[in-house]
Amino acid sequence: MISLTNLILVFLIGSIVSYLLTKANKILGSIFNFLLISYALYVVWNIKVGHEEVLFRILRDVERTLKVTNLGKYFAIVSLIVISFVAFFIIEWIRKKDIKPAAFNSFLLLMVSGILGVFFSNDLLTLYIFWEIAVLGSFLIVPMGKKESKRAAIIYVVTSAIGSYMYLFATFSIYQRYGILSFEQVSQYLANDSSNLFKWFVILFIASAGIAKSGIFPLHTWLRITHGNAPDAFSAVLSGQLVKMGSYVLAIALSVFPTTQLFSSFYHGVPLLNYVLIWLGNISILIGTFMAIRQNDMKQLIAFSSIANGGYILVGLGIMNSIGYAGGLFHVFNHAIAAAMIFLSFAAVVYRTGTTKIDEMGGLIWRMPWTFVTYLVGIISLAGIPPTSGFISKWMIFSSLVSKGMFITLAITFIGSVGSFLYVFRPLAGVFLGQLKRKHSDVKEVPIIMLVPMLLFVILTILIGVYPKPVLDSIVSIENEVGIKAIEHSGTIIKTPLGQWNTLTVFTMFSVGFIIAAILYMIFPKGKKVDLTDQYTGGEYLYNYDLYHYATGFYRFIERLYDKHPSFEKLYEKLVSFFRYIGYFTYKLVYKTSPSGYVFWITIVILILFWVRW
Amino acid sequence: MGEVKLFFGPNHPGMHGNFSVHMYVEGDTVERARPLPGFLHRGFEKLMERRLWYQNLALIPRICVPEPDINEVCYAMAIEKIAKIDVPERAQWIRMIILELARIASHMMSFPGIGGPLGLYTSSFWGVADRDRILDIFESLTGARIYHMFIVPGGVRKDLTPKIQDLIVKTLDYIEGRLPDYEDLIFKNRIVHTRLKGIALLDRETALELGVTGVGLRATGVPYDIRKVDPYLFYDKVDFEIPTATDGDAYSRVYLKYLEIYQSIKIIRQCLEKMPEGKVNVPLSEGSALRYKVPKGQAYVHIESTRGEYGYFMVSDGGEKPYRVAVRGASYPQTFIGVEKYLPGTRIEDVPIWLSTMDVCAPEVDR
Amino acid sequence: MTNSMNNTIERLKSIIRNLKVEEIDEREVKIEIKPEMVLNALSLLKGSGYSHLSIITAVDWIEENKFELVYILFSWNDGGKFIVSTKIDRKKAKFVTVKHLWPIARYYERELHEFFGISFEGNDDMRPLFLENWDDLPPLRKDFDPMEYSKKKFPDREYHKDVIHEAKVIRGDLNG
Amino acid sequence: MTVLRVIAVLLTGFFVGLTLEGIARKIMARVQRRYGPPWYQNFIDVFKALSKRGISHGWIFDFGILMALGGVIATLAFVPLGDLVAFPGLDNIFIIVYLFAVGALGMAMGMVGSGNPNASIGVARALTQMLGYEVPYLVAIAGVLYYYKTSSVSGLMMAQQDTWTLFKMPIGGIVAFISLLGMLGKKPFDTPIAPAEIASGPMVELSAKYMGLLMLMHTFSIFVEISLFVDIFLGISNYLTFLLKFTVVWIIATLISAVLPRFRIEQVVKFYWKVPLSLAFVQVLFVLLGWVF
Amino acid sequence: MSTNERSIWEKIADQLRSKSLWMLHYCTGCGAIELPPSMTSRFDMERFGMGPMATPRQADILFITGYLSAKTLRRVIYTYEQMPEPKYVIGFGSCTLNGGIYYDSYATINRLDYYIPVDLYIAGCMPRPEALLEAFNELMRMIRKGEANGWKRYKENYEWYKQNQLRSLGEVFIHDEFHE
Repeated sequence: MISLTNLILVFLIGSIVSYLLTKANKILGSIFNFLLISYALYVVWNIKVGHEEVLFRILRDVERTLKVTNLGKYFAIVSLIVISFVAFFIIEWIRKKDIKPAAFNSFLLLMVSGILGVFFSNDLLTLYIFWEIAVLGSFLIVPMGKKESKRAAIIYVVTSAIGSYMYLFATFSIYQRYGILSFEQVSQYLANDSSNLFKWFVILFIASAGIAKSGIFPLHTWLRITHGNAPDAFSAVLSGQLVKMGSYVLAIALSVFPTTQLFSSFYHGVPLLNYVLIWLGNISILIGTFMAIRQNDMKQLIAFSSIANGGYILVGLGIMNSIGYAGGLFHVFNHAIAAAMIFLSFAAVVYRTGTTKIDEMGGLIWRMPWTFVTYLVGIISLAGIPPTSGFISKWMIFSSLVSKGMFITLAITFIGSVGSFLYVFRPLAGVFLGQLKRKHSDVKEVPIIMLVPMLLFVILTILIGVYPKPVLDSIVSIENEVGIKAIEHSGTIIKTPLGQWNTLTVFTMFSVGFIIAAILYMIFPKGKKVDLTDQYTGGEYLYNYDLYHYATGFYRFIERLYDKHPSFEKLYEKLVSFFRYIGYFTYKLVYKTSPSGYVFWITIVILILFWVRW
Repeated sequence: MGEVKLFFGPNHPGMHGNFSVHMYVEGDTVERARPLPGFLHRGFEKLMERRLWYQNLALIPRICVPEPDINEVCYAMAIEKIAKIDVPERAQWIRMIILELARIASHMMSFPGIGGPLGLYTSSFWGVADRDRILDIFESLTGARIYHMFIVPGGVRKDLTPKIQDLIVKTLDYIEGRLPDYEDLIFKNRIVHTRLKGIALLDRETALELGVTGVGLRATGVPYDIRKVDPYLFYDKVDFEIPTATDGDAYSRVYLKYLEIYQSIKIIRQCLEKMPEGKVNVPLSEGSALRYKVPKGQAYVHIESTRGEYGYFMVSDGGEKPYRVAVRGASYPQTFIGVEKYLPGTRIEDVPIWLSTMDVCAPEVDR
Repeated sequence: MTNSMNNTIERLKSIIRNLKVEEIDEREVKIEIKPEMVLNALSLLKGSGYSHLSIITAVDWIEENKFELVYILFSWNDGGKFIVSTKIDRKKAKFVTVKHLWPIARYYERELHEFFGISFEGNDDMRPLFLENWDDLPPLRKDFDPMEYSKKKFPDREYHKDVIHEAKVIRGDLNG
Repeated sequence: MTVLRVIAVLLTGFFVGLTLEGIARKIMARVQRRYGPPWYQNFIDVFKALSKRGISHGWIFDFGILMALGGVIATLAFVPLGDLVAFPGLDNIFIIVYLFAVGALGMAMGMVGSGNPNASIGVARALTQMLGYEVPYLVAIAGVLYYYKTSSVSGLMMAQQDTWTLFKMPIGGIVAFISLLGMLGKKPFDTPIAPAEIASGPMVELSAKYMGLLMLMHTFSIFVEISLFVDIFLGISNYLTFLLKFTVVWIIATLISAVLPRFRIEQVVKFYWKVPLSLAFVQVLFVLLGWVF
Repeated sequence: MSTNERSIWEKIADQLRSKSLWMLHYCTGCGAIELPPSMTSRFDMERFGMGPMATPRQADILFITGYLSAKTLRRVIYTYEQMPEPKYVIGFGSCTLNGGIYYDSYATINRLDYYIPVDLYIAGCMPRPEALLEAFNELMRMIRKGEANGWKRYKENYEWYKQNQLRSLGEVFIHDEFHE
């Protein structure tokens, strides 16, 4: 078995190999990528928990660079499943991609090496270094989407930098105060620290990296812009995996430095700090849900949904009781899979139609049925409807919120949950159902290579929905590791203080119901199949059925209620233009092109030098 | 991009009658709208030129279904104007009673009928059932429920017997007693207020410019009623008021119809009181009425129908048949310019309310 | 004739020579004028209170070979009606539009075009409105025979058995 | 035994649901001063619709209907009818509420799959309305769950030994009832199917067999929704008293809907989030403070 | 005729169909004015299980209320073809029977069963609501006995009907500037 250090090195070198291979042949390079990532998945799957390695030492004796924890392994497996499936998808997808395929493949591997490091690093500094590698890789991929996506990449990296510098600041403060950096030691020192203010500062600043990455309010604006512009298949990685890196940091900030033990209870056993974070999650859920409802660009819509689901994860993790924490972790899995599925199906749609605007499409189910199935199962999971796995995590989060008596948060999560029906239905109705546009009448289903990973996701989602034991087992081990009471489950039955439910029974009953309905359907006379253009039109004739597809302003009536909403994006735009104005002003002042300006500044500098007698 | 074409009619449940509005909708707001009339076009004006003066009596009520008597009165009055026939006084009073009863019948259908677009079916059910009582009066008077063919040039066909007068009085008492129930059901309901107020606005200048008449005009605050401005029959001899409202929205139009029922009841009661005894018709000519010829001439007669100015322009060349009859449908302006210019901007929810309170009435537009 | 109508007619006479005025009753006056003066007369009438356009219609005087165009104006102030009439040539049935004075005139003129074949300068919207697929003379012209058209297009019920099934008939207009 | 119980629940749903719908039509008719159809009219309607030869717009149209009916049948099996509980211990309120969404999603998918914009508008409205009523409903219910510390519906029913929850938490009960009207699609909350506006909305393309299956689904949904309310708020009941309470709730809902017009769709959301949601928060505040009678 | 043979299931289904007739809410002519009275409180059609339906997809009866202009006939044919089988047509008023008072009109048709199969006519102008109910009862009896099978005739003689439609209407599916 290869060591983790070597694995990361293989990826770093592999990225160069991949670049050269892809230059030679696009498909060959992608296959290489897929194989390498699958190998990594194989390695990580079999790796033992507790395994430690030293990769390098920057500060002597304060870092124990790599260690396999249950938490890290769980996140790594989820991430690598998503990335390996997407890598398989890319084999075919990359054929149509004309902007820098070689660089794309090579940066993907670079990013994976960063990701591996992040999930297995055992101290704050190593985590930071790998974090930046991952960000670098993804940052370089984002501008390869649309032509105007350079700006998106900059917004992405700036937001990420805000988070990671705050994180770095906290790291150095810890090093200055305690002289150690590894997680266990830090949590011990923090537990003994008397200064509440310092603890608040450390955890909030560390969490802020996660907040920026997983798109929690107030650093959520990058998600829409980046997702809207990133390469289509990469959006699946971005939302399915990179955002989960943020959740990982949040999980570390909240559970590895156990907030419930560090702070006193504020409300039913939830510390104030967690409460503040939960409220950030709440606001994210509201923003994500309501903004997703009004999007017309399907990728931006799901980007906003990622914000809302990031909020869910934060709420679940923030409660820090056994059910809530498990719900948060389970939601990481669910959302990673569901978002990847949805973005892959979108990538397939864009692959064939070339647009992401919902109202420019319609009726694609008649041309791309399997893509539709992927999207359908994806949204059922995303909206948290049984029998898919998405419901399990939502149910856990609801249960823990009820038992904690956090009703406002509960109401907001309900809004997020019901709101998700609304926004996921919009692409369903606009893109896949309805009237087929004439210009798309000869669109075909995507090739089999792209379908395979999509359908594997479908199977995985339903399988885990019916039999959630594998995920629950690893959650139990994580909870044991971080010292939270583990949830009770027995394969298909999950127990909470509020009651239990059996995934298998629900699935069986659903099948029975479906069979009853199907029998009723069978025994009565068969329907006459008519064309999609044989429609009720109030008795009038219509020939251009492009006009008979309702997609623009799908929820106009509810959007109207918050047309004049405050927008953080606009606020940040204003800040940007303010800084730009300042910069322009300074530029005018400093780099004035006239000679007199230079003379003026030189005089000033000389005067200052004289004045300070330097 | 993104426009959806929705159809209101002809078999759309939100459409009254056989008429079609093609709407281009974006989101839930109508962006453009086009009226498509002609589904009920029968060529009345041509058919009337092909029939004898007296034969036409059977044809004309069928121009307007909800309130056929206005056609008969218009037609009779136009002939009387050209031929300068003096109609017995009693006949004129009876005509007024018939007209006002027809007005009540039409209003009883149209103002609770707002329940259709609103989903308040109880009110429409009640309204139609109460309207049936007035149809019963017509039935006992003329023998027909809908198309009476009762008013003929030179008077009316039959006298109003005391028994029927009694029936009218009783029915009016009943309807007057029922009206407060409607007020409770419709006009005191806050949901109705939120649905109707501020919807389908038409201001005074627009209404006057378009030539909108009737309730649509009076809801904008001007008391213009042909019964007052250009009195026909004996409307200058009875005492009644013209209810007006100032908002010009759907609610005020519906409410005005409700108030007009009270005025009609008042008029009928006065008519029954003031009606003198005497003949109810004069013979038009010696010999067969079918061979009757109207002297050469032209006339325009208009009366106030439930939807506004309803007029007949009649040309006679002295022959056996009318030379030309042109009908002015009361809802012509709303139906065309209104739908085209003022329907856009309305939301889909409010389109049926718009169409029903603006009194878009297909048969009289198509003819 | 009411006073205001008298005044209006005086003013009309000042701009239009040889005005033919015919009083139909005390609040209804018919004036006949030359086609070229119609627009002036109508705007003057509109300016003096007769602003409500009741109807625009036409009469087909086939023997004179003329179309008579009729504009009926009504005043809400005194209840007076003016029937403004003018005769145009039947062969070259063409007139000017009044849609700038009354918006609804657009549709009246469209209707006249459909039913009489009169076209109006300045009103381009002359597409068929009421009839679909019309393939004959404009129907309201006197030389069009609807009976013949109906016989040609819409077969009558022939009272011998040639149809596939004779449906059951219930007499509905008698009681019961 | 489980199989028998499930069958009993489904049959009850079928017979009682259709009968009560017929009775509701009768009551509606009486309010409108007419005689009304016989009580068994809905049975005839359903089977007539099923017997006709329908029109299908492709596989998603068929699949949507099946998913809708299947989902609702599955949901119904988990609902306790008084002491008749098909799956004891598994009748979790969240499962019922969310399993119910399968039916809704299936219906929405099938209807939009027909390709008619009227159906799309209707579905968009239905989902928006769901956003309106679900939130106050679930918050009110969450107060009950928090108070009784269980989320099993039969557990909630059995916990009402001293008095009904309706009397313990009257505000929550009222909120749940108002939300129930929205779930049932009774006026003033029948905006999604407004016939005069969008030609009966989602049902616009449904014919014959599909209509029949949808009517069955509708009946079962009504049964699920009212049963939840009866179980949670109206005290312990056995099978018969359960049906009695069920009938009373249904008749009250029908009477209310007979004299109200429908809201505009955003008025629905505004109304639900203004009045019932704030009332629900008042109720949970009372529960947190222990002010429960 | 062979169209009258029914299986036992069809017989049961016909019993049900006769008791639950949904009619399309389509006012083709002036006869529509007598529909509200017969639907509402006074005559109350719903006691026979009849009710108005919003779209042709759900309707069993197409109720032609009065005269049909050629323009409306196009829509009626389109609507009729959209209805699911079995479907029944009632012609209401003399105008559908033989043109009625509009026998010489250039815009209205003279005989409905020339274009679509009619199961039952109600003569008169205007037929009373009682006549309407009588007609519905008669139609129910015909359905029960399996006599109301106009929809089968339409399928069997489709060519004949189409030919008649084309003769009178020129084209059924009009494609002009209103209908893009």
